[in-house]
Amino acid sequence: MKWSVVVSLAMLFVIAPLLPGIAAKTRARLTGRRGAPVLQPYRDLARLWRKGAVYSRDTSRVFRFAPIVLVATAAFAASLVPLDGQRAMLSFSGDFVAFAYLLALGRFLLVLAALDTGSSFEGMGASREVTVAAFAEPALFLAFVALVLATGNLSLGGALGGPLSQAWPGAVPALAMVTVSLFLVLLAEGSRVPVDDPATHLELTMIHEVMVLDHSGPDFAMILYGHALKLALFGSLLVGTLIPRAALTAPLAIAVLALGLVVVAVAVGIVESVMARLRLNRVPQFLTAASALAALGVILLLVG
Amino acid sequence: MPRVVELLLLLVILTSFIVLGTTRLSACIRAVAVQGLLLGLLPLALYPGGSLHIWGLAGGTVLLKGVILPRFLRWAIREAAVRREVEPRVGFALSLLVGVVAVAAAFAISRILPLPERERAMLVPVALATVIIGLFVLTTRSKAVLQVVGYLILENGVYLFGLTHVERVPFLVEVGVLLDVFVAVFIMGIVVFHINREFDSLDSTRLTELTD
Amino acid sequence: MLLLALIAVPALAAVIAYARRTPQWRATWLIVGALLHLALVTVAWVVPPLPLFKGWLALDSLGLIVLTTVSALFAVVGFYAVGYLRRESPRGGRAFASYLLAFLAAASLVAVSHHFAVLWVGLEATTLAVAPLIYHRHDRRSLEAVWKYLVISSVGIALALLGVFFLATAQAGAPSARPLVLEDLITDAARLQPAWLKAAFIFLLVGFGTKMGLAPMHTWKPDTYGEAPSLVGGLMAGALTSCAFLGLARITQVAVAADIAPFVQPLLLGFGLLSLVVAAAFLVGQTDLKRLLAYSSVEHMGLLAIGLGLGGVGAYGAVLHMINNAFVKGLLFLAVGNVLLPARDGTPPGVSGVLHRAPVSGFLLLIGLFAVTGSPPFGPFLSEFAILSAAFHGGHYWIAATVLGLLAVIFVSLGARVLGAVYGAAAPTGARESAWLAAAPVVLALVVLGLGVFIPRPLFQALAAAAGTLGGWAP
Amino acid sequence: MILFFAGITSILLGGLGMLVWRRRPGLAAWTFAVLVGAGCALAVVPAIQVLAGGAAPEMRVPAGVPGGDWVFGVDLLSAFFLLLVLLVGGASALYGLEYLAPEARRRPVAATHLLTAFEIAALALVVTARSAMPFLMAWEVMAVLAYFLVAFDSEQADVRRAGLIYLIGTHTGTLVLIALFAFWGQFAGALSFDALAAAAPQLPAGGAMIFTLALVGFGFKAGLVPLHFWLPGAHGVAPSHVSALMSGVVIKMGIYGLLRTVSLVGPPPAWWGWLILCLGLASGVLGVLWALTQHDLKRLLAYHSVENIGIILLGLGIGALGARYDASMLAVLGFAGAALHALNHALFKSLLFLGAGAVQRATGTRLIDQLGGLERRMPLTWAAFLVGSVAIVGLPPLNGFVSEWIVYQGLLQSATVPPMRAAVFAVAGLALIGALALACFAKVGGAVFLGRPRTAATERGREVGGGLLAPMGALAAACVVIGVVPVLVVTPALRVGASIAGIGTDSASEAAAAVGPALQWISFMAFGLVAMVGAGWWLRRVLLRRRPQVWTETWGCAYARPNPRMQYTAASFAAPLVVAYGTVAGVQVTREPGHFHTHATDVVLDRVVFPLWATVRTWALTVRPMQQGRLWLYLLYLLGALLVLLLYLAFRAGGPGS
Repeated sequence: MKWSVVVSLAMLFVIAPLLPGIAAKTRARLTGRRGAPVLQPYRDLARLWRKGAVYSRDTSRVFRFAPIVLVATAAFAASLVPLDGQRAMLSFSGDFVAFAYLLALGRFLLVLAALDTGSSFEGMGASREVTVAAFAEPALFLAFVALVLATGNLSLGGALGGPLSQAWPGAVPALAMVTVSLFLVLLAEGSRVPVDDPATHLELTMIHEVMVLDHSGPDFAMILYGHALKLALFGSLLVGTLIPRAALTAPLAIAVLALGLVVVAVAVGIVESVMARLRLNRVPQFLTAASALAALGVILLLVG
Repeated sequence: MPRVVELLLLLVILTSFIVLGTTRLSACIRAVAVQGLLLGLLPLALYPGGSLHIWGLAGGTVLLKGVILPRFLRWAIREAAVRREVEPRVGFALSLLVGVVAVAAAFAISRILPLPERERAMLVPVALATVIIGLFVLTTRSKAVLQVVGYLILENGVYLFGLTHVERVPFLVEVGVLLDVFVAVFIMGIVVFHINREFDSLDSTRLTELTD
Repeated sequence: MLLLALIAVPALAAVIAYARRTPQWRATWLIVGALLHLALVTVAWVVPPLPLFKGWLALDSLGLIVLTTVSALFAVVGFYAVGYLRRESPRGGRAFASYLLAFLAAASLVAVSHHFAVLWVGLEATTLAVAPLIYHRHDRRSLEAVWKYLVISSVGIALALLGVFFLATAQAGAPSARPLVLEDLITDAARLQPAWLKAAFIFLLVGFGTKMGLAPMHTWKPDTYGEAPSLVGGLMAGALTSCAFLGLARITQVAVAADIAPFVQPLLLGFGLLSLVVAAAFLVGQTDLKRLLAYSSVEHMGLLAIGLGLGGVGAYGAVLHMINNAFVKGLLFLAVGNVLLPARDGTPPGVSGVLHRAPVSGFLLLIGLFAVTGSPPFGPFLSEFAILSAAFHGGHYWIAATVLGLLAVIFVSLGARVLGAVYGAAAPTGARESAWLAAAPVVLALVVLGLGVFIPRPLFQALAAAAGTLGGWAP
Repeated sequence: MILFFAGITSILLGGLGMLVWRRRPGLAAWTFAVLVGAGCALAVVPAIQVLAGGAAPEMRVPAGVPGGDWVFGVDLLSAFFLLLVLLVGGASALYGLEYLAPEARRRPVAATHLLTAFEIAALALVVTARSAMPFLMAWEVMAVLAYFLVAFDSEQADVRRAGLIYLIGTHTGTLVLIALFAFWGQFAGALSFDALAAAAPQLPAGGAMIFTLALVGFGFKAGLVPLHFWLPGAHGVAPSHVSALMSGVVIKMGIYGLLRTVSLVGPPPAWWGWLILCLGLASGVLGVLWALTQHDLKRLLAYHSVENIGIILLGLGIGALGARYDASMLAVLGFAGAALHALNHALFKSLLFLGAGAVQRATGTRLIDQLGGLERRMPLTWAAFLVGSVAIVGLPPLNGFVSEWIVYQGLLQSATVPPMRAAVFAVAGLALIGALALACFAKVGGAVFLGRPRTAATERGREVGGGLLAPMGALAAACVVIGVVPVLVVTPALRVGASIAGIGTDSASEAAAAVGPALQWISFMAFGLVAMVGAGWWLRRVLLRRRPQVWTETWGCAYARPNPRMQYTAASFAAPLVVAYGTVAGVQVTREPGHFHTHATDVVLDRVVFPLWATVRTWALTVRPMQQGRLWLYLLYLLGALLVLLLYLAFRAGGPGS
């Protein structure tokens, strides 16, 4: 296994928490506030990591397993993405499915954990989480289909690694649409505005935040980290689709990825500052739009 | 002697008409009795100097259709303390009209049919007419006894047709047929008797308990 | 000689049974007569009997099949009757056994007669023999039932007689032939006058159809079966209809021989389908169990007619279905009888919980339900399969589709009612089911199941031969 | 074959033992357990041999009825389904022993066990029968016995109703199957499958008729939308081990039938493949949506059977299209995916039903919103149920993922075959199905096992006995093993797929070579995942060892005293999705202040089947006046008939034959 794969993976693990920080900072700046320092997430993680834990009497093992599973699945999903631009650590035909379903496993456990507390708020959050996911999933898969059609390759590593660069010239509009829909999916999966608002303070309007209300200490740290990692993953998918880096040398590719991720984070921050959060019953339409875009891309690729 | 035959056949039709036209039960039964006698005579007229077969047939017919069955029917209605009118579902005049039409139709039909022997040509239409009249009586008369009468007329019609080739249908069968008719009417009579007892009426329209 | 014995034995037994004073003896003679008859039939399978009276009486494979069916069913019903007579002694019960035996004699006459007039006589005799049995309860309902039965079937049979005479007339073209004898009719079928033959067929169809209970001549059936004691109902639905079917099959044989099949086929198919439709319509939401069975019988008569009409494998299917129908109907009527015995008068609409009250009968009802609706592995499945294959083979897809649709509707109706009766809350009643009464339907159930998984070789050959004479063949 | 029949005999004997020793339940139970277990073990041997590459045994029995010899045999397809039948059947039967024990006082339990044993035998015969007659017989016996098993609680009206609806559904299907073979038989000399297959080329329109009839007939059994209307009721009210048997095995016979038809006739017409694909999507999406609206745990599981049948059909459709367009790889993948998912679904669905049964035993209710907090009270059941849930949602590292992954493979690869590229859109559908299933089982797991008990009865719930846990454990183990070492079953499944597509095993090995590395990676991933989670758990223990751990109330957002009734109900949990997709699924949602309600009745049943029957009924009742008891009318009918015939005579007198 080439060193670059390991390094790129490590890089992702390291900078993952940075992205929420950047997003928040951008948002604060654009709304005329100074905002928390970019490295704030690292501090939070460190603090939480050192804390003890508070558990509800109603909770069970599921509640304590969930954070671990979340991180583990995110990490494995990361190993399927060709971060150095050429190859992924794990790559097999149809690993798209594995990618999506690993993240789903993490979500499943997290939702169960939320229901485990028996708190109506967390139940509500869990319910919204699965709803959002149910609408985001088709969009994601359609994007994958588009990549398969564009590259004729059935694995993330293969598709994003090699042939995509050749595919772009032929299919600019299609792939552009796919990129956009991937971005929308990223906003949803990363529980960002306009789907969710990490900065809100009213439980009734939260989705992800309210779902993890009861977690504390290291557990909560893992959840935060896992969530950031998820964001980074979708970010790297986005970057990988937009900027095929197979041609570049490994270090350059990794650097481009890091830069791209930062850009994505900034973009997220900009969206958050210019858009308002959607009413919950509008979220499905938003994500259906994402699916529609991806589907359009697929159609274009089919006929073209 | 075709003349006699035709005369007898005309009489048969007339008796049927009587059944159609009369208002009194007893008259109907008498008419059927007469019809039975006529049927008994017909073989002799058809096959002059007939064999034992013919005589036996004639005798049996006269005995059963002319004597026993009418007697029996009278017995069956004797206890009935109800009015003896016919009360048809179709008026007498119309019934008679139907009778006439039936005869006409019968003749028309037998025109089409390839008939066996010409000299008995009239036998077939009369038979058909009788059959039709019998069915008509069966369906339009509400009194149980009259339905038996109708059945008898129907049977007579069939029997008339049977006469077209007595020599083809052997004696034994004729006897079997006669016996069956006899038993059938016999049982019907018993049932009529019971109907009288159960319902104090001969009116079979009361028998409408069994429905879906 | 054997042929004569087949008729004489039950007749004699009837007389003796009537002469006997005690019910025990009458029951005994009923059994004796039935078993002797069955024995004679068995002999007839081994040594084919010679024709009698210049071929008026003869036993071909078709007749033999009908005869066997009737005889076997009668034997079982006879045993049941013994238990029945112990349970309740019908008024005029003295003659009960005799009437039954007389019916057997008449049915045998039908089965062995190759002369249409004789066949007619026998058929009429069967009609008359069962009439008193229907009326045994001597109340208004049974009175009405027997009255309608008598009038309708007598009219029908009278028309059949006319048909017989027409047939004789049609034969005028062949003076050398023995009049109305089946063999001769078939051998010089070519010289029959088609017009008269067709007329004869029509009248015989109506006449025998009335006795079979083909719609729209079926109207007496629900009333009669509903009121008659269930064993009589079983005998009528099983044996009497088989005799009537034999009559129809006979004239069909002539028609096939005279190749007027194109004329005959639509009639049979039409009546068959109409019967199916009517049966389905009246089965929907039917609550009275016996009337239910009556309409189911109409349905199966329709299937028989369709089988005959389709020809080919259908003929085989029809004959086989005749056998199956006889035993299944027997089974169902006896089972229902056991269920209803406690409730003397007709069917209380809300029969339910049989399975708790009378487990055996309940179980038998279930078997009967699945058998009568043509589910594998019961006998009727095989015959209905054959009929269906014939429909497909003849390219009558729409007929096949209609039949299947109607069968589905019929299954829903039957299933809803019978299962409703079998399951559910048990109506409190102390009636225990006696071994006598339970044994008979069990035997029938075994027969039905047996015929579903195994058709003995001789029977199959007989079926094939019978189908052959009906212009068909065996699969 | 000897082994097979020996096994079947032993199973039947086990059933009969129940009857023989009904006075001595203990002994009866032992004989039942031993004989049935041994029987399943024996009969499964030939299946495994064949799947391992052994020769396919066959046996001819001279038939007692027309239609040619009765042939029984175990080829790859049979073997695969035989495996499924015997594994799940055995587990359910054994589970039944203890499950029904409490009922013994009130009901003829022995009879039920007897029927269960016979049902298993019938199922085994269905998949091994090689000619139409024994097939149809075994088929109907299977269906009818299943009815009796469903009607176990026949005192309750709803059970009787559900049973009747099931019976109607299945019998209608059987009628269609009878038509199928009656039609097919016209082109073949005999009714043995070989003869039928040989006659396939003569079939008109490429066997369009056959495929249509098969789709309807077998579709009723498989419970694909819209022929599923009988399924939720029947599987809901049956005793749980029966539900497991039915949902796990019996409905798979429909799939078996479809696969068998394809393998006999050969590549089906393209429209059929597309139709199957669409039906698969419809069944999958609608099934899971309807499941979301359910309040009854077992009805919910039943609707998930509809969903999974949909997933199976997706595979089947891809296989059919692949076979039609000579894309051997796709054909193999599709059929293999279908077969494999059938097996997996059998495992985890029966596992889930058995778990539901345990819950019902422990708490006496199936209503989701009355349960809760059972994780503490019945941890082992919960563990098993969780395994089942993760599997059915199709998540790694369990078996559900493997088969869904293969189906995905097929769908994605259809992009490489021009005529069937449109099939790739099904990927989105399958993704949606997966996400919705996740939501649904989050709801179930959360509402039933997690949080706090919602009723006193649930509060009292205790873990069930070993007799119930052991079968669940076995099934769960099977799910895990397949998920972690998929190659065990995928390779045989691929060979099965090749045999269905009627192409040599070389293409199977080709496909195996194609998916081989992926399978290794999947195993690796599974192990890695387990290892990582384990490591994480250990790390967490280390971290928290000497740190304060506070145990307190759930944080109610500053609300002091939360109580169980305040928990989010399952209905509310599903609400957003139900509302969003309600129109698609035809589900009515009613909101009153403080009360939220979703209708859990079946849409097809209410909007199609019942109205249809009502129409038939009204038509039927319109002719009732015919039978008014008026004799003269009856005679008029007779005369009318005669008259009509005479007219016919008059017209046809000049016709043919005169």
